[in-house]
Parts: sequence; C-alpha cells; structure tokens
Amino acid sequence: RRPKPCSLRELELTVSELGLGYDSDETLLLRYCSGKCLEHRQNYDLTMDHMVRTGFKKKGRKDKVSNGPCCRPIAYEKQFSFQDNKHLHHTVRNMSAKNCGC
Amino acid sequence: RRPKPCSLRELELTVSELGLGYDSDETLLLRYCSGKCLEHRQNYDLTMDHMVRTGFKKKGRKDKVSNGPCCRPIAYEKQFSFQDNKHLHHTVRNMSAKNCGC
Amino acid sequence: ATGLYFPQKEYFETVYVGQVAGTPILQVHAMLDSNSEQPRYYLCRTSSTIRHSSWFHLDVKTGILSLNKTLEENDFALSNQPSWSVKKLVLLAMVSKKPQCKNPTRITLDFVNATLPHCAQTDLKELCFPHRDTSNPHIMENRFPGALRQLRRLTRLHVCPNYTVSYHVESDTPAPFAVDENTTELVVTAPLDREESECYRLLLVCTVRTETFITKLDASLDVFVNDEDDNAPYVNGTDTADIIISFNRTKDGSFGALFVFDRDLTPIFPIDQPYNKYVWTLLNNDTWINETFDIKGTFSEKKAAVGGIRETVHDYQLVLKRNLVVTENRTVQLDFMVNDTTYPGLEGKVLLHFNVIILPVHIRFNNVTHMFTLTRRASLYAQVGRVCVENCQQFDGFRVTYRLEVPDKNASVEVQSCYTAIGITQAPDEMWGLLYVNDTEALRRPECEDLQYIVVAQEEHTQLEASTQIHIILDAEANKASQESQRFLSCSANRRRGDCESVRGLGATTGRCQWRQGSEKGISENYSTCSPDLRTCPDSFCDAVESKDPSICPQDCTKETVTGGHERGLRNGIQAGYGTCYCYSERCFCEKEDIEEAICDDMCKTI
Amino acid sequence: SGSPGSPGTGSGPGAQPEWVDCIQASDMCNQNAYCSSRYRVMRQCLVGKEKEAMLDNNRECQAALEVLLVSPLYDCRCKRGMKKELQCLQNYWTIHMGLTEDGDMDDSSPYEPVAPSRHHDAFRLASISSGMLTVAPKGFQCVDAEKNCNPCLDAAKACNLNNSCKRQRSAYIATCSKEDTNKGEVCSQKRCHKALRQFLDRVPPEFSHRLLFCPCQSEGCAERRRQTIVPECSYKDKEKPNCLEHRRVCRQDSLCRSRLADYMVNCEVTPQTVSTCPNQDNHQACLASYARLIGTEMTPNYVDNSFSNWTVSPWCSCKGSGNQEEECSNFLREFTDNTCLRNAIQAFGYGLDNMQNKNASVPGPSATTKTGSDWTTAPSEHPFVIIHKYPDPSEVGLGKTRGLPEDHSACLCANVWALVPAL
Repeated sequence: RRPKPCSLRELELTVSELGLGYDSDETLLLRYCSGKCLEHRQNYDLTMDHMVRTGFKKKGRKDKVSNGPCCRPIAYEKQFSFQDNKHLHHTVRNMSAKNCGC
Repeated sequence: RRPKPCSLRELELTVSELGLGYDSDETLLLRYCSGKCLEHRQNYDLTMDHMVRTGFKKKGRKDKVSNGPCCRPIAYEKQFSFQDNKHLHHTVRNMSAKNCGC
Repeated sequence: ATGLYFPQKEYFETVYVGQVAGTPILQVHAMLDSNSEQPRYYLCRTSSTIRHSSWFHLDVKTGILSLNKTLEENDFALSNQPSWSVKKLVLLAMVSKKPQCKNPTRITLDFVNATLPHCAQTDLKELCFPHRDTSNPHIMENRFPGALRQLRRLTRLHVCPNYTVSYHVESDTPAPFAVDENTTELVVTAPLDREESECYRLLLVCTVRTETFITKLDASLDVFVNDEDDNAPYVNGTDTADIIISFNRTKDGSFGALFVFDRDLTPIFPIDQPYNKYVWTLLNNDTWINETFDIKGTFSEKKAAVGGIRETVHDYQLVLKRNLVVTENRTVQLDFMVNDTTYPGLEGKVLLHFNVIILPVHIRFNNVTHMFTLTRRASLYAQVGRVCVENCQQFDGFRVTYRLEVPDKNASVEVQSCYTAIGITQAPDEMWGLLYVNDTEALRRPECEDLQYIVVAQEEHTQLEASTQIHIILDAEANKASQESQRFLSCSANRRRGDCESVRGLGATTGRCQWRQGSEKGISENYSTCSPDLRTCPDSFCDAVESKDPSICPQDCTKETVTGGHERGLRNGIQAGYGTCYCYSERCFCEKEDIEEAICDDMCKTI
Repeated sequence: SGSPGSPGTGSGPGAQPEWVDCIQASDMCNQNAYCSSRYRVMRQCLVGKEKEAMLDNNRECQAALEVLLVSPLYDCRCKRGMKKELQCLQNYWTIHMGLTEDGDMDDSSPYEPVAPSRHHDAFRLASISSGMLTVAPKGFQCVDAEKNCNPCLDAAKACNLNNSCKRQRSAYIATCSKEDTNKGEVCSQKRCHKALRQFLDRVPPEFSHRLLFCPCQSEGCAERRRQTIVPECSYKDKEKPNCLEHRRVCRQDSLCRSRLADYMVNCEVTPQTVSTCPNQDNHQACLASYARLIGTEMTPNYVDNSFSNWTVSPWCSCKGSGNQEEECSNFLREFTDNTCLRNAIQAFGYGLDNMQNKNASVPGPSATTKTGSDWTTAPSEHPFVIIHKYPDPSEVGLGKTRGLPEDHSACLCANVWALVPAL
C-alpha cells in the first residue's frame, strides 16, 4: 500500500489528556499532522537517506539528519480557551494544527 | 551538555559515495543540516510529545507524528555538475544544503 | 583574368638608423596576366602608412623600394609603438595606378635603432637571404614566364664589396624555374599547370666567393600554383539515374545521385564567391514537373588518385518540392543542364537525366483477420495491440488515420454498448493505430462476449479507405472480473514487487501491475520499476496511449525533474535510473532499495 | 612626444607604459568637439556591408580617420577582464578596423601588451601585470603514486572544493549539457559559450588553467581533459567550416576578433630567439590568451584523447580553401603545430616541482632540429629550452610558413635550412 500522504488528522480528547498539565474535563478536537512527504523529497533527501544508512558511518560521523521533508503544521489554531476543574480560565496558543504541509 | 542547535555541516566525499548511483571519483563538499530545534517548539509540539509517548496508545491511534520542528535546509545549492568515470557530464539539483533552519 | 598581380603577398626587410637616401631596400614583383600589360608600381597612400610612407620611394618601373631620405634617430622616436629597440613600419605597394589600394602587397620593415652591421659583423646567411622569411609566392597557372622574386638582399649589396654573391635554383622534380644571372631574379620559365602540380619545392643555392673561400648556403622555397577555371566538367560513368518513388514521397525527400567531376578547385571561402560556380537548369517545361521536383547540388573536394592534386566532385540529387498524393502514378524523365559558369570554353555544360517512376500507394490491410486476446480484468488504457495497413512503417509524406466501427449497426442497444470497451488512437508521427481499453465496465459485462470490430483506415488527402475485421477474444469469466474495484492508481507509485503485483494499475493489460527487477549496479536502463505493461513501459518512448494520462507510464512520459541518480530520455521520461524508479504522478524518484523488501522502519510499524 | 593619450613614456626604456583604455579615450575624444564629430563620422563609415569601400574611397571617412589617428583613440588599449571589456574593444575596433587594409593580415591585439616574463626559468610561472596573474597551482603530484595518476581529476576535485569554482563550473556544465528543446538541438551553443566565458573570467587561472592544461599520462585523463569544456555543445557543430571562413566569422565579433588577435600575439612562435614564446617566453600570457578563446566562435579544444602527442585545434578544416590553402593551413597550424603553445602547456603541467616528477617518466617535448635532409629527434638536455645551433629564421617561423614539422600533404611543408658544406 502506498504510504498515506501528509494530512490533517483529528482526535477528540479532554484537556487533561493533552499532557500539558491542565486539569479540565472539557473536551476538544485536537488536530495534528501525520503522513509521508515522499513526493516532496529532493536529491538532498535521497543522499541523506544513503548517508544515514551507510555513508556517515564510513566517514565516522554520527550526525542525526532528517532524510525527508517533515509533515508539520503550516498554520496553527491561534488559541484554545477553557475552564479547568477549579473553574479557572486558561488560554493555550498554537496547540492545534490548522493545516499541514511538507 | 546542551544538544547542538540546528546548523550547517560539511563533509568531503566522492560523488560515488553520495549513493545516488553516479560513478565518479570527483570529490565535493556535501553540506547538510543537523542539530536540534528545541527553541522553536510550540504547545503543539509538547502535546505531540506527550501523545506519541502515551496519548495515542490510549486512543488506539498509531499515527506517526513529529514532536518538534525539523532541522532542514531552507535553501539548497542550486546544482552540482561533474564528469563521471565514463566522461559523461551530469548535473544534480538541490543536493547540498546552502543554509539550515527549523 | 585577374590582371597584374603580386605573386608574393608580404615582404620583410630591416632598415637601420643612418641608412642614406637612395639606399635600395627590396624589390617587389608583379606578374602579368595578359601579354600587353606593363606593371606600374606605386606606394599606397592610406591613413595607416601616411606617417612614414614619405620616407620611401618605389620605382614605378622596376618595383625597387629605396629610401627617400636618410633615416635619423628622431625618425625612430616619431613612431610611438611600444617596443624599445625595433619598430615596425608597414607600407602597401600596388601595381597600376588606381584611386584606391586594391590587392596590395604588404611590406613590413623592422626599423632598428642602430646602424647597419659592417661586413665583419654580417653573417654570410644575412648576405644571401632576407632576415625573416618572406611568404611563399603564388603564381597563377597558364600565365606567362617572368620574374617573381629578387633573390639578392639589396640592403646588403655594398656591405662586403669584395664578396661576389650568385644564385642558382635546384629541385628534385623537374620545375620550370631558373635564376637570371644578370638581375639575380628568380624566374618562372614557362606557364604552369595546377592540375599537373599544385606546388614546386625549390632549393635556392647562394654561392659566396671571396679570394680565400667559397661558401654555399641554401634555403628551400615553396612556390604555389594558383588555380583558374581551365577544366570543363565531365561525367565519369553514367549521366542517367533511375529513381522509383513509392512509400516515401515526402516533401524535401531526396532521391538518386549523379556525379559531375571537375579537375579545378571550388573554394568554399568566402561563402558566396563566384569562382568555378556551378548552376543547373531544368530543361523540362512541364509545369507538373517544375512544381513537383527540384535538384539539390552539393560539392566536395577530393584528391586525385595520381599525384594527390585537389579536384571537385559535384553531387546532384532529385528533391521533392511537395508531398505526393498516394494515387500519383506516373513516369517522367527529367533533363537538367549543369553549367560551369566560369569555364571559358564551350564544353562547360553537362546534360544529366533522372528517369523517375512514381508508383501509387495502395491503402489496404493484408487479408488476415486480426485476433487479439484480452483479459476482462484489463485496466483502463490497457494496450490491446496495433493495427497497421500494409507497408505502413515505410510511409512518409502522407497520413493514414484509423477508426473503429461496429460491424452490425442494427444490433441491440445492449450489444452496441459493449463496443465502448475498446478504443483506437494514434500519435501524430506514427503510422499505426493503437487499440486500448476504453471502458472497463463494458469489458466486464457478461453479455459483452464477442468483440468484433471493423477497423477503417483512411488516407487523409485522398480519403481512400480500407477496412479489416478484428476480433478481440476475452478470457476470464465476466462476473469474477467485475468484483474487483474499479479504482486504478498509477503502477509507477509502487516501489516493491509485493505492492506492485498486488495492485490494479492504470493501463495494466493483465489487470495487475508488472514488476521489473533490475540487476545492474549503477545507473542502468534496466532499472527496477512497476509497470502496467513491460512490453511498452518503460521503453523510453511515450506512445499515443501512454500520453493520454500522465499516470499510465510516467517512466516514459514525465517532463518533471527526476530526483536521484538517472539519465533523462531524449524528449522526456527516464532513460536510465539507479536502483528502483517510482513516481508520484509525474514526480519521479530513482533510489536504491537496499533490501528487496524495504526496511520497515518504525514509521511503517505504527501505521 | 607622440599623440596625447599615447602611452606615457614612463621612466627608462624598460618601464611598462601606462595605457589609456579605449573607454576613457573615447570619453576624452567626445569632450573635444573636433574629435567627437570625426568619431561619429567614423562610426557611420563602419556601419553596413560596404565598409571597405567606404573606408577606401570616401573622402570624409579618410579625413575622419586621419584626425582620429592623432587622437587618444589611436593608442588606447583594453585590460583583460576589465569592466565593460566589450565596449572598450568595440571602441578600439572603430579606429583600427579602418587601418587594417587587408582582411587576411593578422590584427594587432587590442589588449594591453604583456610585460616580458620576469623569470626566464621555465619552471617559475611569472605573474603578469596585465591582469593575467597566476599563483602557481598547488602542483600536480599524484596523491598516491600506485593508483592511476589523473591530474585532471585532481584539478576537478580542487575546483569542487572551492565554492566559487564549483558554482561556476556547475553553471557552465549544466548550461552546456542541457537540451535546447524548443530548437530540438543538443544544446544552446550561444548560452554555453557565455557560461564558459563567465567561468574563465570569474574563476582564478590557478583553478581554470589547471582544468584545461592538466598534464596526462593516460587516455582516461586525456579524455577527461578533452571533455572539460563539454565539446559536444561548445566546440562541435554539424559540419566543419573552412578555417578562413571560421576566422572571418570570428572577426565580425569584436570579442572573438580581439581574443584571436591576443592569442596570435601572445602565442606567436618568435623567430630568431632562443625562447619559443614572445615576451621572453611568457608562457602564462600565451595560456591565458588561449583560454580566453574558449567561449568564442574560435573555441579551440583537444582533438582526441591521446596523451603523448596531443593536438589542439579550432573546429574547422582547410578543405575547400581553393588558392588559399597555404594561408588556411598556416592559420590552422597556429593551433595544431604551435611550439610556443605546446611548451607553455607542458611547462604548466610539469612546471612545478620537477623534482617530484624526476622518477615519473615524463615524455619531455622532443627538440626537432633539421640537419641534412631528415628530421632528427634530439631529446634536449633541458626539457623546455630548445637550443638552436644559430637562430634559424626558417626553423622557428619565417613569415607565414612556420618552421614546423613536415606536413606530408602535397607541398604545404616547412621551409628548411640546410648548410651545404663549402666546395
């Protein structure tokens, strides 16, 4: 199967489950980016792919490099506000992706 | 020690060692990007970090996501031309990084 | 006739400070072109020679250049050339007074800031021969005997008064040259013939006698013979060529070859010079012939077998000025006259003939029923096969198009709808039709069992038609084929055999994509890839069906840049690739898949 | 003394005169009403096809030329690689086109004359004040002697490790190997030539000359050297023109005409002197002038991948020269049989650490002197200085027939001196 291309995904969860330390049972639709960016690779990426596998080792290098463009948010939902279980209001910025790109 | 920030690195190697399939003893300075992008993270990244460790498993999700901006070339050397060992000329585009960014 | 001319284009000599007015420097020679000519020598008055030409005098009759004044120190300082010890004075001499300086000979004098060396300081060689070699003389053939060069070095005439200097000329092959003992001029003693010898290698022997010794010194001199158009064209062999024009009848097509020889030279420099120029004229006044045919004449230089003398070969071919219609059927004889325009004699013309037979081209299929087998599981754009009228591969100059027709026009609507299953297409520059799957739904319908079509071929211009029957035999049961999903992706997107052979790809003749496993190490034409049909993709040719959709065979058709080690096809596509080549729509990559089943890194485990 | 704008006399005979460039000279002329009007007339005379006739018998053109002869424009020169080089050259030819009466005569070079090479020792590469500075390349010693030594590959490696050289080299290779799809041709020769000129202008000779003149002892190395300028695009054409026609076309372009004249001046085999190159064996000037021909209509290249007796030539032949075959062959031999150029290239190749190359069997250039009737090949005791028994005009270039090894076609052969023993 052809690897899924980079796209926006959704997951419903509570604020507490975000792992940012807030305690609130409010739920939200967390949007995030996942998938492959194979189509956007350049010769650089193919070279890095080879270097990561064998090239760097032969040259005694241990650098960590990315062998392809990353599937990342190219825009965020500006902010998300909620009331925690102690009825205090909080606003979290750039927490959910608006759209994704390689 | 503080992890090395995302920066341009250099490595001298032959064209054959690039792993693109060209057979040429010419050498070049391959420039690539390596290093961490910790300072550029957003709430999104912290959330993803958490979701990758535990969050997604709880929700039965197996999506692969990146938990931080990638250290990537933001500009490439336009082209690199050389003569292979059969004296044919080749030009490879976007194979070496010009500068890096997160 | 060229008129009086200088056989020698350049003279060199050295002049010194202190040489007095009247000192002879050198002698220029012009040769006659006709008996009545009488050379008159003049110095050219041009802007570049104005400054110093007045220092010199050129004798009108003898061509002897001498000093008009004594050369002083400040004469030397006057000319502002960069060099410090020797300065160059250039003069131009012409023969017979004309307003402007036409075909001059160039005299280059090295003006030395010192006095003339005395006898003791003068090397014998300096007495005998000019300091710097002069250019080799070029004598026009068929002309008159005459002097072509003064051998004595005039500037050294009186340097060693008690030496006597004399010359004679030798040559290992007989050469009509001698030295005039009184004037010490080198003389050509008879008209020359370039077609016999293009150049004479002479040995000039200078004998210096004093009371005590005799010394001989020699220097070789090449005398070239210039050509003039004194040979008529001739045919060596046949003056007639038989030509048959049949399948290839395209505009600008060239046919046949007739050769005309000329022992004279035909220079190609400067480009449009008239010398030994050949023209041809078509003698037929039949308008059809004049509108249809042209003659193309080219020439080349070759060396004669004997003596290696250069000569010219003219090559004439018949050229079509327009495409010929397929029905054209006629026999014509073309007569054309080739004329050596600069040959003075009467026989400067040669008559040549082309006997031309133009055969009609029959648009017909060879009488065999074309059978094709096809699986009902074939994907959209799967190629079924080719149809082509007889000899179509050799056609040029006209176009045959193909269309499919239903054999039974009154068949039921259901039966009629089956016929959308197959289509036919054709590339602009191809002469055959390609059959392909046009509607997979119709292909899978159980009632669409027996697909028989009429293929009609039509010649575009004359509308002549021919038709034949084709029979497409469908294998595999209809219902099984219909269950498989109809969505077709591009086979080329698959990077591994497993994925490739398990999916239905666009253009897949068997319904499944086909994997080609390359074996070579580096970048090779036999790269691994996933293809809809290995017979036609990849074959470095983006055919008419493949160009209908970029996803069918991007390996042959992509115009985008290819990433990874590769060599581009002539027009587009991938000629050779490294490891496995795969494409996401038109964006193609070639990279090594280290292990047959690519490393399933942690990424693919989680998905 | 001499006209204004002519080279300053400077002090002492050996001093290098300071040249006015032809852009300054034309500005000076334009500031003088008398001069500028004649200059305009002169430009009119040179426009259009019948410029020879105009110059020959048009009174106004003649008068204009006479005035300009004493203007700064007469002695102006151009600096190699200067800004607005082409405009400077065009100004130069505006005057000097009117002076060269006969189309075939060699032009004088519009570039500043080259100072004599300071070190006559052929192993010290001189740096030349006229802009052709050369730092001795790092040497061609092979990194490991056993492996096939390929100085041309080393030259490519050195270039690739220098940012500017790598970028410029990639630029011209990419341009020269790119298909010109709209014309359906292998490439665009015009764009390729421009990219090559840019490479040679912008990259220091220590890199560019090393790529062009690396010494080879194997066919692989020689083929790499031949391919350096991507000859399929920059050099070859469908057919080979006649060399006189090729020269005529070159002379219609100011840049090509200038660089051909510069090559002829700086690589002219000098008669009567021990050295083979002008300006006291200034090899560097010759190499630079040869290299600057690359990228013009007269682009020269190695004709094959032979390494022992390589030959360079422009893309032309002497077929179809008619009565001018001798002149055509003489012109072609300025490239194919030029001892100054040959020595300069070999000196560049082996010129450095000759101790390093002691053991390497380096086929030193054979000194061919003609005694008696046959050619003898005497390995000269000093690889690059050819000692003549006495300066022999005919042997090293008399007039137009260079004293060059015998060419076996009909009569196009060298003049030879032979001393016939006294009776």
